[in-house]
Amino acid sequence: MKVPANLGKEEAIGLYEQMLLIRRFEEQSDRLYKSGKIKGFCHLYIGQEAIAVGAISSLRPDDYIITHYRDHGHALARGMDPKVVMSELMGKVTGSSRGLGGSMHLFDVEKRFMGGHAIVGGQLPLATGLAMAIKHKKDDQIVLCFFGDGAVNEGEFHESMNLASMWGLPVLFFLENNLYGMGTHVDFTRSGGREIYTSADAYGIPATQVDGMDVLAVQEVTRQAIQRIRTGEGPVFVEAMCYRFRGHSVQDPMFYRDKEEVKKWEARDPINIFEQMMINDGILESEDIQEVAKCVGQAVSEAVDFADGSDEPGFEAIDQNIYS
Amino acid sequence: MKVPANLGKEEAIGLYEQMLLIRRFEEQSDRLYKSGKIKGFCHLYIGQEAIAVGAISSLRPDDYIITHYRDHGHALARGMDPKVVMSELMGKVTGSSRGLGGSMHLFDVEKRFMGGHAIVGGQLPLATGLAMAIKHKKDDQIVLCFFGDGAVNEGEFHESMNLASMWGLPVLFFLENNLYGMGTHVDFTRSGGREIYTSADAYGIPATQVDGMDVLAVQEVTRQAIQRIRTGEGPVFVEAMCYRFRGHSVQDPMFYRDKEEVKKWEARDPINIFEQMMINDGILESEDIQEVAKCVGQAVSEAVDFADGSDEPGFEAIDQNIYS
Amino acid sequence: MPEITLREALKLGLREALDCDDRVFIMGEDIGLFQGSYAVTSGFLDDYGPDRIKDTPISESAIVGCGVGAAAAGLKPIVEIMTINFMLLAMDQIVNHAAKLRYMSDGQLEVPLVIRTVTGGGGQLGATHSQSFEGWFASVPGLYVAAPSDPYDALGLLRTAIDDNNPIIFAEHAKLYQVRGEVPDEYYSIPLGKAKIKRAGSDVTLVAYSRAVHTALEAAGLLSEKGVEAEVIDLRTLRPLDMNTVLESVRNTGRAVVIEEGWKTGGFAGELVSRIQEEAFDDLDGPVGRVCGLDVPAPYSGRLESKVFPEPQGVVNEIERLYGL
Amino acid sequence: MPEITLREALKLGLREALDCDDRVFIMGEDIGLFQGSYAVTSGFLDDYGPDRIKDTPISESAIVGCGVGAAAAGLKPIVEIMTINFMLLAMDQIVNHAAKLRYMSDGQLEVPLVIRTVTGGGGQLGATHSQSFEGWFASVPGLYVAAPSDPYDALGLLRTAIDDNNPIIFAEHAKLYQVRGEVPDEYYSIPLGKAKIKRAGSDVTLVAYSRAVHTALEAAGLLSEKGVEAEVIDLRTLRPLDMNTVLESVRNTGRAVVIEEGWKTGGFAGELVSRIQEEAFDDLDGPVGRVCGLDVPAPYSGRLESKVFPEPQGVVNEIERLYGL
Ligand SMILES: Cc1ncc(C[n+]2csc(CCOP(=O)(O)OP(=O)(O)O)c2C)c(N)n1
Ligand SMILES: Cc1ncc(C[n+]2csc(CCOP(=O)(O)OP(=O)(O)O)c2C)c(N)n1
Ligand SMILES: [Mg+2]
Ligand SMILES: [Mg+2]
Repeated sequence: MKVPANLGKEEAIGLYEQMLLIRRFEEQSDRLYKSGKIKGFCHLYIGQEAIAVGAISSLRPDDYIITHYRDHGHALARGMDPKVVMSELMGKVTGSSRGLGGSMHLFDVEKRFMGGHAIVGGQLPLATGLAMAIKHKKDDQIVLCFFGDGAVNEGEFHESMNLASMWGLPVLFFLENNLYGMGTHVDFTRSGGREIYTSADAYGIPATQVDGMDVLAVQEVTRQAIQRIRTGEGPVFVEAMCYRFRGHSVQDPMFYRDKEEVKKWEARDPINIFEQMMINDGILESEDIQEVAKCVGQAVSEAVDFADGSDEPGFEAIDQNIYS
Repeated sequence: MKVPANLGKEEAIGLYEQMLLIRRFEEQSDRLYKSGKIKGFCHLYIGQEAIAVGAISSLRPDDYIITHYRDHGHALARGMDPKVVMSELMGKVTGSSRGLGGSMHLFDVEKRFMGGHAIVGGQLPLATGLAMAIKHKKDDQIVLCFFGDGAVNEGEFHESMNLASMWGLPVLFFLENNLYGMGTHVDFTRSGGREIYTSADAYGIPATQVDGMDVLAVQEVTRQAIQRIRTGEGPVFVEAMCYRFRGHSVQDPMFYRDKEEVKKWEARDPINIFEQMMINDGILESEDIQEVAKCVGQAVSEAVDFADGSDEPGFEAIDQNIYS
Repeated sequence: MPEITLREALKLGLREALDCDDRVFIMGEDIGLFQGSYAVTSGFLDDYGPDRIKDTPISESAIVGCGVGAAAAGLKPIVEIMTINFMLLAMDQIVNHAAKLRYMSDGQLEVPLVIRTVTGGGGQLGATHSQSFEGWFASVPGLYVAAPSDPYDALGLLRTAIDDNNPIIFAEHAKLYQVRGEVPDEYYSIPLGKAKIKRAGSDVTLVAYSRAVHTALEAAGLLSEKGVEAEVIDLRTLRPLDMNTVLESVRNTGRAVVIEEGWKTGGFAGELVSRIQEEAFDDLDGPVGRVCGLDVPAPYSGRLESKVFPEPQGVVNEIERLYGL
Repeated sequence: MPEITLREALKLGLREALDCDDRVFIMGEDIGLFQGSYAVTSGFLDDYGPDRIKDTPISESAIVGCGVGAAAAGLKPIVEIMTINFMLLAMDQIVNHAAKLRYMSDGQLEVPLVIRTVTGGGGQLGATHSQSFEGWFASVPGLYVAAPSDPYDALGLLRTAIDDNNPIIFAEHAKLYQVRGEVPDEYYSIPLGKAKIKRAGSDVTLVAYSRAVHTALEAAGLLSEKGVEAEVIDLRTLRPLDMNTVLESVRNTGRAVVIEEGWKTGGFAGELVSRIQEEAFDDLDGPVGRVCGLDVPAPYSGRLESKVFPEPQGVVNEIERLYGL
């Protein structure tokens, strides 16, 4: 892990703050789920913060992002208002979709955050289509498409990679390999071995692997990928190795993995690592850390209060926006 | 092209006869379609005979075969009675499915010919399932699964390759790359380039390419593949390079390819090549060739007469065999 | 007014859209170099080039999904799925994505996507290639479904479908491309959800769409010879569904038969029957009838296949059976 | 008779099949190490090992297709698709392959395949995860569809489904796994296509399946307080469909309401309404009613979601509206 020479304090604080915001937000989501204020399925992003933050911080505001149901982290990293996200999680009228979408279906189209999609693999063709539109309009945005190691085994992964490459589309296929799809380890699901990024060969897509616990490494790899994509050379594939610290969803009793494995990865907590590194390198001081923690704590509790105090949607919402 | 030292006359005649039978049968099918006796879609195998014959002649009788809608060649190479096949093409009660299936849906389950499947890519999961059954029963048959270059782009290709490899199943994935899926050249459909067999890498499946116009080469490659599969080492992938001499189906006006290309490939006619080689090597004499031609001609005209003279199915067939 | 075929009407509508709106492009298997498997897009690749007329690999799910994504980003994609049978491979993108993005984003996204496809049987293509799934799509909130029966409607509905900002399944019957009819030179369009009375009559109402409209009209001819005057209603779109026109007619005739090519059990005809009896029960002289496809996979044999799909005489018989006419 | 939950009944049936027949194996996403996403197969991997309890990658189409292939080669696969929503990705293998192989091969092949899946909404899982597609499957010749509402039926039908040589969709409602009921220790099974009268009554017939049966029973309770005695019929299987039991009841009561959780428009309820009015028109006091899911994608909000699925009071209201009872 190396700190780039030009990393300024402000930027470091930004990255740290975003990661911590996600962490605290998710811890709160966990509690709120358990107390019955968040319902349905709720998939926490704890442990993977460095990826959303590293990758999304490399985008322009007019680039697109699309992801799966484990989307809170991506949404917050994109700058969605925690109040609005939390309200959606609680099914309130102040939520990003007025409570119609829920945790798995977050959208902020103004920020080009194109959702939260709950069908595994379903966002991959959509990403390809967004990229088609960019190319059609001769624009130079890119599409950042997140997905998991489980999604790689859906046929849509194959079809989308092929189309995107065939047509030279501006997509960054970003795999968050947290080793598990629900309870099934990648060793039981991918015949080609753990190095999933090698799949991209079959489509002539350049691919690379990165340590997903290192926000700066993720950022660097993403920047390079984007640079290539923006010049019109077609898609790039990045695999970030990471780990889901919690269960698949809040309800998951985690029969399928042992505590040792979890501990081993927790020792590589992306937030701790970054914090240590910044302090060791003298970029941040412990007051900075405390200051960020305070801000983040406040933002999260404001979000919770806001959501908690908001109304549920009125019945008129039930059949609005089915059609235009 | 090399003739193996141990190729006997009888075997050579067998291969030649099967290829010629397919050729003459298909020429007849073409005429019968144009005269309105065969209906629906009719996909001729002309030009690809060396593949069905080379590959299927390497099987044991208890091995399974499954293929797509361009299935007449495979059916005949498996030893299905031309009378029964032709009757099915003409929708007669004497057909393999009593006229219910038609040209695209040939079955002879006694011969372990598991169909004729008209949905592109649909046979790939089925093949994987057949192989699962073999493994479950601890048997040592294999499944020979044919498909085209077009099918490679369906998600089911990806899913099936992955599953078969993951579970070490006894399938030979046999790609007949005739360069076109309907009117679309493989250069416009596969991002990874023309060497489709390299796709297999992503699944850890050993793969090889073979000249699909050379029946002996196909046979040899298939034998090697089968040997490996039968010992329980999991699937193998073979890509046979070939060319469809006729249109996609009988109705195809072929706007999309030029005569030069067709001519170039016709010069490599698998039947002519084999004939020349056998004569040059002194394995067959021209009387043998004439004798085979006579037999084949007779078999085809008997098939046509038989089918022509057969009845259409009675109305009772219409809802039998929907359920057991 | 010039007489043209339904195929020509579609070509007109597609060319018009390509000519007038840069956001429109067409994508599908073999629509370009091959000239379209039902020749609807023949000549298009030459005229519009590969950026507007996109031949795709055989990847139905990705094709539809790309269309959804491109639509969500502001384009107006027209996706061709070669036949409705192959839409089974794209079901998830259609039902879980195209139909739901607007709702789940509370209107932040819209999906102005047209999916053209070929429905129906009758070509001896066998069980996997002769199906009619438009009724399934018509049951999905968030989708529209059009199924025109003649050139005038085909063009008028296609224009509306392309203009509209919702995903729509545009189902063209394989056996209707050569149907001829008058189409005005002046611009017109047909709103979604407006049925058309194709023939007036006061004895019995026949409700149909797509090819079954022709069956209904032929049946009406046969009935007329018996002195029974049938009113024939072409729904034109299954969703939105114009029950008003249907109910008005049934209130007048007191009798109704729904004709649909797909399987009877669980077909969309059941919806129509249910609505009619729910809303016009007291006006009915007897039960509402259904003349539908047999509940069998389509056989290849021509002899058998001819028994599978609704026939005019079958409609006549059903009316006699139900109403003694 | 011991009281057990519906989940336990399924576990019993599955274990029995695994114990008695080597050809049986179970395959699906997260059925093994994860212990099953609805815990139906919990403990199975330990007891039967990975050759009988196969965790799969997330590849719905291949999973179902593998099941079809293995069945065609003589095994008895039980495939679990985590929820019916994800079956949209396997539609082609189900409809074009599982359902058609027997017919297209004229009986040379058979597909003794059970596809277990979880249907329905009510868990605030949002639009993509709360659907009910069993009606679509019930419209496909070549498929059977079972949808039990209580532990007794779940076990009895599962036994028959596994024994049977046809492909069957076995739809378990997400909200019924904890339903308790008596299940005898002695072996029994329930034939497909036999509805059950869950409550006798002579004023109105309520027809339902799966979770809607409980809605119907609750409605019957409310009605009874008003002096109206409802007969509640649980279809148990949608295909084969036992219309005899339904018609017999309707002929007696003269009134019928069909209750179904899925979308009203184009739902399977339409089939039932059509059949009832086709075959018992003269016995009807008024139109046959439908109380179904709203025609909307399911909203996440609990407040809104509670309005989407049929409620007992809605049934009571509909009966009052239609029949003045
Ligand atoms: C098509 C489909 N199949 C199954 C599911 C159920 N499911 C939800 S998430 C998930 C695991 C996905 O794993 P992965 O892609 O690795 O993402 P992660 O949860 O690890 O972030 C599964 C099987 C689904 N939502 N959609
Ligand atoms: C799912 C699906 N999509 C499209 C079709 C229409 N179709 C039939 S054959 C074919 C081309 C297949 O090409 P390939 O796999 O290369 O086989 P070939 O015809 O060359 O033998 C297409 C597109 C189909 N039958 N099924
Ligand atoms: Mg994962
Ligand atoms: Mg080909």
